Amino acid sequence: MTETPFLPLIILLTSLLAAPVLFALPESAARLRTCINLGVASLKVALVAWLGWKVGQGVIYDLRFTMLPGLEFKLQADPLAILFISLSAILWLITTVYSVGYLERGPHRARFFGFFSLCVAATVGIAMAGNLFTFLIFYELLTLATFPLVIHKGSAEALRAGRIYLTYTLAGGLVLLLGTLGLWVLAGTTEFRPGGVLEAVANENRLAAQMLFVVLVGALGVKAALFPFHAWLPIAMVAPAPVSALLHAVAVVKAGAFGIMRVVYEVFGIETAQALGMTAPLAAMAAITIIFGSLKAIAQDDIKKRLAYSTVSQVSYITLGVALASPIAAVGALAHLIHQGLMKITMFMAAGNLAEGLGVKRVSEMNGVGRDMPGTMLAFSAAALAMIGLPPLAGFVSKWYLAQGGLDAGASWVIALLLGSSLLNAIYFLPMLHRAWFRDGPERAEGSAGRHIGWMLAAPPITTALMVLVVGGFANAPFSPLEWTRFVVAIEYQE
Amino acid sequence: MTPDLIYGVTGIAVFAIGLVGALCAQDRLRRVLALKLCSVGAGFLLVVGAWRVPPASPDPVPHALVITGIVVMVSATAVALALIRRLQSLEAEDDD
Amino acid sequence: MPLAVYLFAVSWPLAMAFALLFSAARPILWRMLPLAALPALMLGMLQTTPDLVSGAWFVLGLSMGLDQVSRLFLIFTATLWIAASSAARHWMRDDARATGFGVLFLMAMSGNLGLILSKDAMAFYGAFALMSFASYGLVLHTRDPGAQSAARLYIGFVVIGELILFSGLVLAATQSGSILLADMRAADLSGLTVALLLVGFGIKLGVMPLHFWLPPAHGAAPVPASAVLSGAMIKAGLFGILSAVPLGVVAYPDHGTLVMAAGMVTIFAALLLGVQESSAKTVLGYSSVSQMGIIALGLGAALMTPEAWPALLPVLVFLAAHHALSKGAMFLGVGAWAAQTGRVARLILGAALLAPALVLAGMPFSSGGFGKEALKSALVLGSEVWLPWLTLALTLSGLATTFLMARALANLWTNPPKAPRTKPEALALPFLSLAGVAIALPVIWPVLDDRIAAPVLAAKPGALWPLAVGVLIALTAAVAAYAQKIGLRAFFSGITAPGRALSDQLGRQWAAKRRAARRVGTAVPRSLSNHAHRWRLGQTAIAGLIVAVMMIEATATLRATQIKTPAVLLSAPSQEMELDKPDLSTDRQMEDADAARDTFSDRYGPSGRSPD
Amino acid sequence: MTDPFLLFDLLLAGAIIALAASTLAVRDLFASIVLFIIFGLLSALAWVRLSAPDVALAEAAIGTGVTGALLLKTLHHLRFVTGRLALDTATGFTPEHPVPPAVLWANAALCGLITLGLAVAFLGAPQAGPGFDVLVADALPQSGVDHPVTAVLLNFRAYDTLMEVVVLLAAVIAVWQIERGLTAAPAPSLGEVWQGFARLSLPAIVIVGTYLLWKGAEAPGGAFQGGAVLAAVGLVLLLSRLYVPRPSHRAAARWAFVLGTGAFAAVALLVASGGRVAFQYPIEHAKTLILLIEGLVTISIAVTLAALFHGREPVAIPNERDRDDT
Amino acid sequence: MMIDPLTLTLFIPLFGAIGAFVFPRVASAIGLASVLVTVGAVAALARDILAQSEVTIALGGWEPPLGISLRADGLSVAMLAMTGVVGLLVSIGAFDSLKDARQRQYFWPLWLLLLTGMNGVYLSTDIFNLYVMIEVIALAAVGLTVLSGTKAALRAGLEYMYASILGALLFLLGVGFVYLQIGRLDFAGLIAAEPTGAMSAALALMVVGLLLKTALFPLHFWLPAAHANATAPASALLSGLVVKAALYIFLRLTTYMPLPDEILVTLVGALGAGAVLWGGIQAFRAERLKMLVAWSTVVQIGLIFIAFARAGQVGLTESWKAAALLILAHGVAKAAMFLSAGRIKDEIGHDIIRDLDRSEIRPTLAQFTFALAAISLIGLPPSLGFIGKWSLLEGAMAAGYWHWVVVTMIGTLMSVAYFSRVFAGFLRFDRMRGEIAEHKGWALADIAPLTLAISAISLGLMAAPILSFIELGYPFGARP
Repeated sequence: MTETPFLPLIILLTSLLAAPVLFALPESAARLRTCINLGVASLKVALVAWLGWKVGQGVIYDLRFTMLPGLEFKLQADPLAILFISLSAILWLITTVYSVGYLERGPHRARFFGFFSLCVAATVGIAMAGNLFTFLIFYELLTLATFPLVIHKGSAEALRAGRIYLTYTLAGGLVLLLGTLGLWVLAGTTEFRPGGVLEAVANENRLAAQMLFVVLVGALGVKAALFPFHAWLPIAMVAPAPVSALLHAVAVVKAGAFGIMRVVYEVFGIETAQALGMTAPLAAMAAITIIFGSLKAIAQDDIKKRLAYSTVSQVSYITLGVALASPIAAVGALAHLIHQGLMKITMFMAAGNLAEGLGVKRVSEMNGVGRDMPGTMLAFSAAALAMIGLPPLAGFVSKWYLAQGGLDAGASWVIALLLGSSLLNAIYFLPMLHRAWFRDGPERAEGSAGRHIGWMLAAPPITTALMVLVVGGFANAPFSPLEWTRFVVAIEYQE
Repeated sequence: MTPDLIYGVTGIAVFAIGLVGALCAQDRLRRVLALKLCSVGAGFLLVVGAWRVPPASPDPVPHALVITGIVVMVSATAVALALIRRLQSLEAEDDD
Repeated sequence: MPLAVYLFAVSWPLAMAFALLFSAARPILWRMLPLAALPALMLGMLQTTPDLVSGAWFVLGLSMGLDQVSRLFLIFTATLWIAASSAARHWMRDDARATGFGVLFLMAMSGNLGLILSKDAMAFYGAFALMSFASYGLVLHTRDPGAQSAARLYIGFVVIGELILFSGLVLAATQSGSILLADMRAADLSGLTVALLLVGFGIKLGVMPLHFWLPPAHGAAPVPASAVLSGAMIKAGLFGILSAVPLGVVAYPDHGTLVMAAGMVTIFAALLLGVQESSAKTVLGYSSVSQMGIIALGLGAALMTPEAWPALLPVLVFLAAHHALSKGAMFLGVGAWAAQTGRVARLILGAALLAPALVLAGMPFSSGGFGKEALKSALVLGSEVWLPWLTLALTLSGLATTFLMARALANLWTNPPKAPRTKPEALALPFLSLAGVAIALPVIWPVLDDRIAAPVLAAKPGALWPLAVGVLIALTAAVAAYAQKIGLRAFFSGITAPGRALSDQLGRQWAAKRRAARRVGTAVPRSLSNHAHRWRLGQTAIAGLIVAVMMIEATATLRATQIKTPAVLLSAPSQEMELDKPDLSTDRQMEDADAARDTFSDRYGPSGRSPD
Repeated sequence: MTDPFLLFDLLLAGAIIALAASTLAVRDLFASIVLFIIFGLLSALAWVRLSAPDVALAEAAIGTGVTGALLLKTLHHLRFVTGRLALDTATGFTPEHPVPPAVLWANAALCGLITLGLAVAFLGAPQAGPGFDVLVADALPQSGVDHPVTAVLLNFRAYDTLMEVVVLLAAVIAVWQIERGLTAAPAPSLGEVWQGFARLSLPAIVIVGTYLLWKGAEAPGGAFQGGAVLAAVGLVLLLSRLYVPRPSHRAAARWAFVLGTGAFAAVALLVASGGRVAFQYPIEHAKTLILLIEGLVTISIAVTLAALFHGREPVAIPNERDRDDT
Repeated sequence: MMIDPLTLTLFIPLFGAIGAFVFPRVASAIGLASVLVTVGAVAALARDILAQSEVTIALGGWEPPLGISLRADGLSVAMLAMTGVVGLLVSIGAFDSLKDARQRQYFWPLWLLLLTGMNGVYLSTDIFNLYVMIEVIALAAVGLTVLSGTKAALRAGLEYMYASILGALLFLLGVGFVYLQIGRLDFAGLIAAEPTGAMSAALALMVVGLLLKTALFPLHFWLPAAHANATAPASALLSGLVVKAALYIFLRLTTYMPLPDEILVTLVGALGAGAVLWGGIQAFRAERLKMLVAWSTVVQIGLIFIAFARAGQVGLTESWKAAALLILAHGVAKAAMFLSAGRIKDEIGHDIIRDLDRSEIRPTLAQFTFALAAISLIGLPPSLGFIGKWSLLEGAMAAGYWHWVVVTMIGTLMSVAYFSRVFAGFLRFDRMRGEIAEHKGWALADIAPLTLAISAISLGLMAAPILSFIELGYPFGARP
C-alpha cells in the first residue's frame, strides 16, 4: 500500500526550513525563537507519531528524485527509519527545551538554534535515506551542521576540538563517498534493500566486496567512534551540554551506528556479510571498543569525558549486536540504539546541570551533590544504573538480548564481554553515585550555590530518566521500542 | 623554392624570435615588442597560406584575418603600454 | 675406591674450613671454595657401581660406600653445593663475618656429603649432626632479630630431631643387630622405631607438622646457605628415611596412613601459610615444605604397600634431585636478582627465574612434570582407596606450587632480600648454571643412571592446565592486590598507562615529525614558489608544454598515418569533399539532437517542449 | 632559380629575421623600437611581395606606425617618470633577481625545438592548398563590393570585423580606465616648428585617408588603413599641440569611439529584424550599407587610435604649457 | 519583427556596453538592465534549445566555411545561462558594493564587453572568430583586473595581459596552421580534418594557448595575483566566468579536432593533478583571504582537467560531462565566494586570514555565504560541486584509474584544510579586544552572493536535468 509520499518530506522539511528562519531572527528575539523551536519540535513529534502509525499499518512511503542518471535521491519510511526518527524527534523536543534554558543569556543563539535545527534535519534525513547516496548527503550535512555547534564557545580549545572533529568526520565522509562510489560501480545501485544488493557481486568478486565492506564500515565507524577512530569524541566534549547530549544520544554517533546497521543489513545483507567473513572482525572491533572505552572512562575525572568514553563503549554494543548476525542480537542492538540514547542524554543533561548549577565538572568534586540537586541526581542515578544493566531499567533489556543473541550466534564470549563491561560500567559509575549520595560535600553557602536552574534545565533529564524506567519496565508492551525493534528485525532478517 | 616557402619559414622564425623574447625578456617594453613580433610571425603564416602562384589571385579571407589580427594586436599593445605607463608612474612616485 | 678417597671427599671441605681459620690462607681459600665439593662430585661420577669399604679402626668401625641411590644423591647434592659455594664466594666478599660463615658452610657441606657416603649408623648420625649444627650458624649469620628467632626455632627442632633420631637409630640398631644402615633397612623394625626414624628425619624433611623451623630458617639464612638448606640438607632427611627405614620390605599401614595424610595436608597447608608471607625466601621455604609433602605421599604409599616400592623409589630419588636443583636455583636466583643493580639485568634475571619456577610448578616436559606424573603412575600400585585423592592432590599441587612461585616472585619484586652489590654478574653465573642443570635434568638423569631414570621418563610429560590456571589466578590475585593497594581508579588508569605512554610517545614523535614536516612543508613550497616566480618558470613551462604536446601529437599522428595509406594524406582533399562532409555531419547531428531531445522530454515530461 | 625575385625574397627574408632578432637583442630601447619600425616596414614589403597589399598597408599604418608611436610615447613616459629624459639611451628595466641564464637558455632551447617542429609542420602542409578562393569568387557578386578583402571584412566575416572594432573599443575603455586619475603624465610634443608642418600636411593626409577608405570597395585599402592614416592626423595634432584634449571633449570622444561599433552593430541588428539574420544586408542596399559602416568605422578607428596614443581621458590640467618637455 | 534570441544574446550586452560607456552617469542602471535582458534572451534561447535541441544561424546568410555561423546547443546554452545568471548576481552585488564613482563608470562597460565576448565564445563555431572573442575577453578582463588601480593590481594585470596576449597569439598561429592544412576555419572543417603534422602543430599551439588562458598548472602563474588583487565583483567575474571561456574552447576543440591521444589526455590530467596539489599547498599558505580564494580557483581548474582525463581517451565523451558539471559548479560557487570575501574585506577592513578573528565586526551573512560556497568547492553533498566530483570519481573508478581518485581525495582533504583556516577565523571569539560590534545589517551586496551560494548547493539537486540539458545537440561529440 503506497500512499502520498510527501509525509517523510514534510517531516524532513519541518526542521530544515526552520533553520533559515532561526538564522534570520535577530539575537534579541528570544521569545519568538523559543516559540518557533518548540512549535516545530512538537509538530515534528506529532508528524512522526502519525508516520509511525501509518507505517505500522503497512503503508510504504517512498519518495524518489533523480539527481544523476540512475542515481536517485530517495526518502523512505521503513520501520527501521521510524525507530530512529522517533528517537530523534522526541529527544530533539526535550533537548530543545533544555537548550533554551541552557543558553538563556549566551551569545550567538540564532546561530546555535539554526544549526541545531539543521542537525536534526540531517538526522532525520539519515534515518529516512532510502539509499546510500542519500544517506551520504545527510551524513555530510550532519558533519557540517554539528561543527558550528561543537565550536560554539569560540575559544581556542573549542576550535581545536572542532578541527579534530572535522578532520575525523570529513575524512570519514570522504571514505564513505569512496565506498558509495564503489558500491555504485560494483552493484550499479546504492539502494537499501533488506537482504542486501551485493550478493551477486560478493560471489563474483569476493575481494572487492570485502574491501567495500571495510571501506564502508570503516568510514561509518568514524562517527560511531569505533576503536581506532574514537579520538574525536572525548575531545568534542568542549561543546555546550545540550550539544554533547545530542551528539552522543541521537545525532552523530548514532548516525554512524545506524549507518553500520544499514550497510550490514541492507547493502550487504547479513548473510552475504557473513559469507564474506566480515562480521567476525567487526564484532571483534566492537568488543575491543567496548572494553577499551570502559577502561578509558574509569581513568577520567572530568564528568563529561567519562561519559564520553562511556559512549564510545556503549555505542559499540549496537555494532556488536549487528555484527553477531543473530536476530536476537539484532533486537538487542536496535533496542540499545534507543535505550542508550535515553540513558546517555539523561546523563549529559544532568552533567550540564551540575556544571551550571553548582559548577561541578569533575567526578572528584561530586561529593554531596545529591543533596544539592536531588532531582537531577536521581535522574543521573537511574540512567547510570540502567547503563550498568540493572533490571528492570532500559539498559538491562538490551544487554539481555545481546547476551541471548551471543549465545544464539554461538559466540559465548559475548556473555563474558557483557559481564566484564557491566563490571567496568559499575566501576566507573558507582563511585560517582557514591560520592553524590553518601559523601558530604563542601558547604555551599546559600547564596553562592550557583544560579538556580530553572525548570527548563531541571525537567528534561527527569523526563528522560522516567522514559528510561518506562521503556525498561514496559519493554514487552505494545508500541514499546523493543516491540518495534522486533518488527524491524523480522524485516531485516526477512522472516 | 617559392616565395611562400621562404616567407613561411621567415614567419615561423619571426614568431620563434618573438616567443623567445616573450619568455626570456624581463623588461616590460621589450616583452610587448616580443609579443608584437609573434603577431607579425603569425600574420606571415596566414598571408603565406593565402598566396597562390601568380597569376592566380590570393585567397582574400586570410588577408582579412590578418588585418583583423593587426588591429586586435594594436589594441592589446595599447592596453599593455597604458598599464606599463601607469605602473611606471606609480613606482616612480614610490621611489620619490 | 679405597676408603681414603671417601675420607678425602668428606674431609676436604673440613680441611678447608680449618685452613680458613688462618687469615693468610683466606683469599686463596675463598677462591677455591667452589672446589670444596668437587671431590665428592667426582667420586659420585666415577663410582658407577655399588661400593662398600670399611675401616674397622675408626670409632665403632667405619663403613662408607655408594650404592645406586646414594650415588645420585651425592651427585646432585655436590652439584648444588658447588653452585652454592660459587655464589657464597661472592656473596660473602664484603661480609664482616665471612670467615665464620665460610667455616660453618664448609662444615655443613662436609656433614652433608658425609652422611650420604656413610654406610653405618654412627657415621651417618655424626655427619647428620655436623651438618645440622653447622647450619645453625648459617641461619644465624646476619644476627638480626629475625635471624635470631629463626635460628632459635631451628636449633630447637634440630636438637629435638637429633634426639629422636638418635633413639630411633639406636632402636633400629638393636632390632637389626647391626649398625650398618643396609642391615637396618632389611630388618623387620618395630613400629616405634620406624615412627621415631620417620619423625627424626621428618623434622629435617619439613613435613607437617614438623615444618615450623624450615621457612623462617630459609628466610633468614644468607642466600647460598638457603640454597643448600633447602636443596641439599632437607634431602638428607629423605635420604635418611630411604637408608634406614625398611621400605618395600615391611608394611607399616598406620605409619603410612599418617605420613600420607601429613603429606596431603602439607601440600596445601604450606600453600595457605606460604602465600601470607612477604619474604620471597620464606615463601620459597614453604614451597619446599609443600614439595616435601609430595614426597611424603610417596613415602606413605611405600609404607602402606611395600609392593609399590620398586616403582616408587626411582620417582622419589628423581623428585629429590629435581627439587634440590630447582629450588637451589630459585634461591640463588633470588639472591642474584636482588644483587643486580641494572634494570636490564634484573629484567633478564627475572625472566630466567621463571624457568626454575615453572620447572618446580610442574611444567610439562620439565623434571617437575615428569616427576609428578611418574609419581602418579607409581602410586597406582599403592592403596586403591587413596588413589583418587592422591591423584587429585598431586594435580592440585601443581596449582599450589604455582601460587607459591608467583607469590615468591611477587614478593621478590616488592620486597627483595638484602644482597651485596659488589659483583652482581658473578652471582648470576652460579644461578644460571644451576637453573640450566635443573632444566636439563630430564636429559641428564638417564645419562647418570638409565635404569633408575627409565620409569620416570616413561611417564607422561605432565599437564599444563594446573600451571596455567595457577598462573592466571595468581595474576588475578596479584592484580587485585595491586589494585587494592593503589586504589581502583589509579589502578585502572595504570592499566591504560602503557597504552597512554605509548600513545604519548607516539604523539611526541608524531608531533616532532609534524613539526619537522611543517618546517619542510612551509620551507619547500615557499622556496619553490619563490624560485618559480624569480626564475619565471611559468614562461619556461609554456615552451615546455608546447614541445610536449607537439611531440605527443606528432607521435599520435605518425601512428595514425601508419595505419592509413600515405597517399590520402599527401593529396589535399578536393573542395567538394570538404563541402560534403560538414553537411553529412550536420545531418547526423540533427538526428542525434532529435534523439537527445526525445530522451529529455521522456525524462522530464512537460518541461521540455514537444517537438512539433 | 628562374625567378628573378628569388634573390630579393631571400635577402628580404634574411633582413626581416635579422631585424626581428636585433630588435630584441639591442640594449637601447629606443634603438630597439626604431629597429622594430624598420622591421615592420620590411614585413609590409614582404607582404606586398606576397600579393597582400591590404595587409601590407594595414601593417605599415597600424602595426608599425601606430604601434611604433605608442611604444615611443611609452619610452618617453619612462624617461620622464624616472627623470632620465636628458639621457640618450634607455636600457630598460633590470630586475632585482635576474633569471638565471640556464633558465633562459632552456627557454631558448625549447623555443628552438618548437621552431623546428613548426617548420616541419609548415613544410609538410599542403602548399597553396585549399582555401576560400572559389567560395569568395562565387559570392563576391552578392556582397555589394568588388574588392574581395573588403567583402570578406564587411560582409562574409563582418561578425569578426564587428568584434574587432569591439576590441578596439574595449582597448580604449581599458586605457582610459587604467590611466584614470593620472595627472602627471608627460605629453610628448614636437614643438612649434611642427605646427606649421602639421597645418600643411593635414589636409593631404585627410585626403589620402578618405581615398583609401573609398578605394577599399574595389581595390586595396579600406576602413582600417584609412582610419590609421586619419589617426595619423590626430597624432600630428596631438604632438604639435594644435589640438589639446579638454575635459569637455570627453563626451564627444565617447560618442566618436562608439560610433563605428554602434552603427555597425545597429545595422547588423536592424537587417536581422527584417526576417533576415544578422549582417544579412539586403543585396540592393549592400553597397550603401557597407560604405556607411566603413565610413563610420573609419572615423571611430581614427579617433580611437589617436585616443589610444593620447592615453588617459582628457582631464583638466592646469598650466599645461609648463609641462611641455623635450 | 522578432529577432532571434541567439543574436540578441550577443548584441544586447554590446549595446549595453556602448550605452554604459556613453552615459557614464547611468552606467549602473544601463548595465544592470542589459544583463537582465541578456538573461532573458538566454532564457528564450534555452526554450528554443529544449524544443529544437540546437539552433544555428549563418551570420549574413553566408554558410560556413565562407561565413561564420553561430550555434547554440545544450552545453553552450548552459554556459550562457551560467554566465548570465552569475553575471546578473555579480552585477547586483557590484551595483551595491562599488562605491567609487569612477570605478563604477568603467566597471559596467568593461563588464558588458566581457559578457559580449563570453557569449560570443559560447556561440561561435569558427576558430578565428574565437581568437577575436578571446581578445575581447582579454582586454575587458584586464581592464577589470586593474579596476582598483593599486600597484599590486596593475602589476598582476600587466602579467595577465602578457599571458593573455601570448595565449591568444599561440592560438592565432594555430589558426594559421589549420588554415594551411584544411583551408577553412569552421568546426565542421575541423571534424573532417585528417591528422597531419600541420594539424598537430596547430593543436599543440592552440591547446597550450588555451591552457595558458585557463591558467592550468604550471601556466597558472598569472592567475592568483590577478584575481586576488582585483575588486570583489571583478574577481568574481574573472574567477567564476572568464577562465571558463578558454576552458570551453578547449572542450570544443578536443571534441572536434582529431585530438585526443591517450598520452595527451593523461598529460592534461597530470597537470590538473599538479594544480590540485600545488594550488592546495599555496592556498594553505596564503595569508590573505582573496589570495586563498584565487588559489582555490587554480585547484578547481585542475580538478576540471582531472575530470577531463578521469577515464582516459575512451571515456572522453562522458568525462566532459563531469568536467562541464564542475565548470558550472565552480562558476557559481567561486563567484559567490569572491563576492563574500569582498564583503568581508569591506566590513572588516582587511582580509588577513590570521587576523580575521581579531575583528569585533563579524559580517555573519557574508561569512555564512563564504562557508556555503566552500561546501560546494570542497564538494560536499548535495552541492553541484559534489555531483561533479561524484561523476569524476565514478568514471575514474569504473575505468580503474585509481590515481585520479587518489588525487581528487587528497585535493578534497586539502581544500577542507585550507578553508577551515578561514572558518576558524570566522568562528573564534577569544582574541577580540572588545565586544562584538553590532552587525551592520544586510545589504544588497550580501544577497547576491548568498543567492549564488545557495544555488551552488541546491543546483546539485538538479544535476540530472542539467546533465540532460547540456547533452542536447550533442556538444560532446557523442554519436550514439
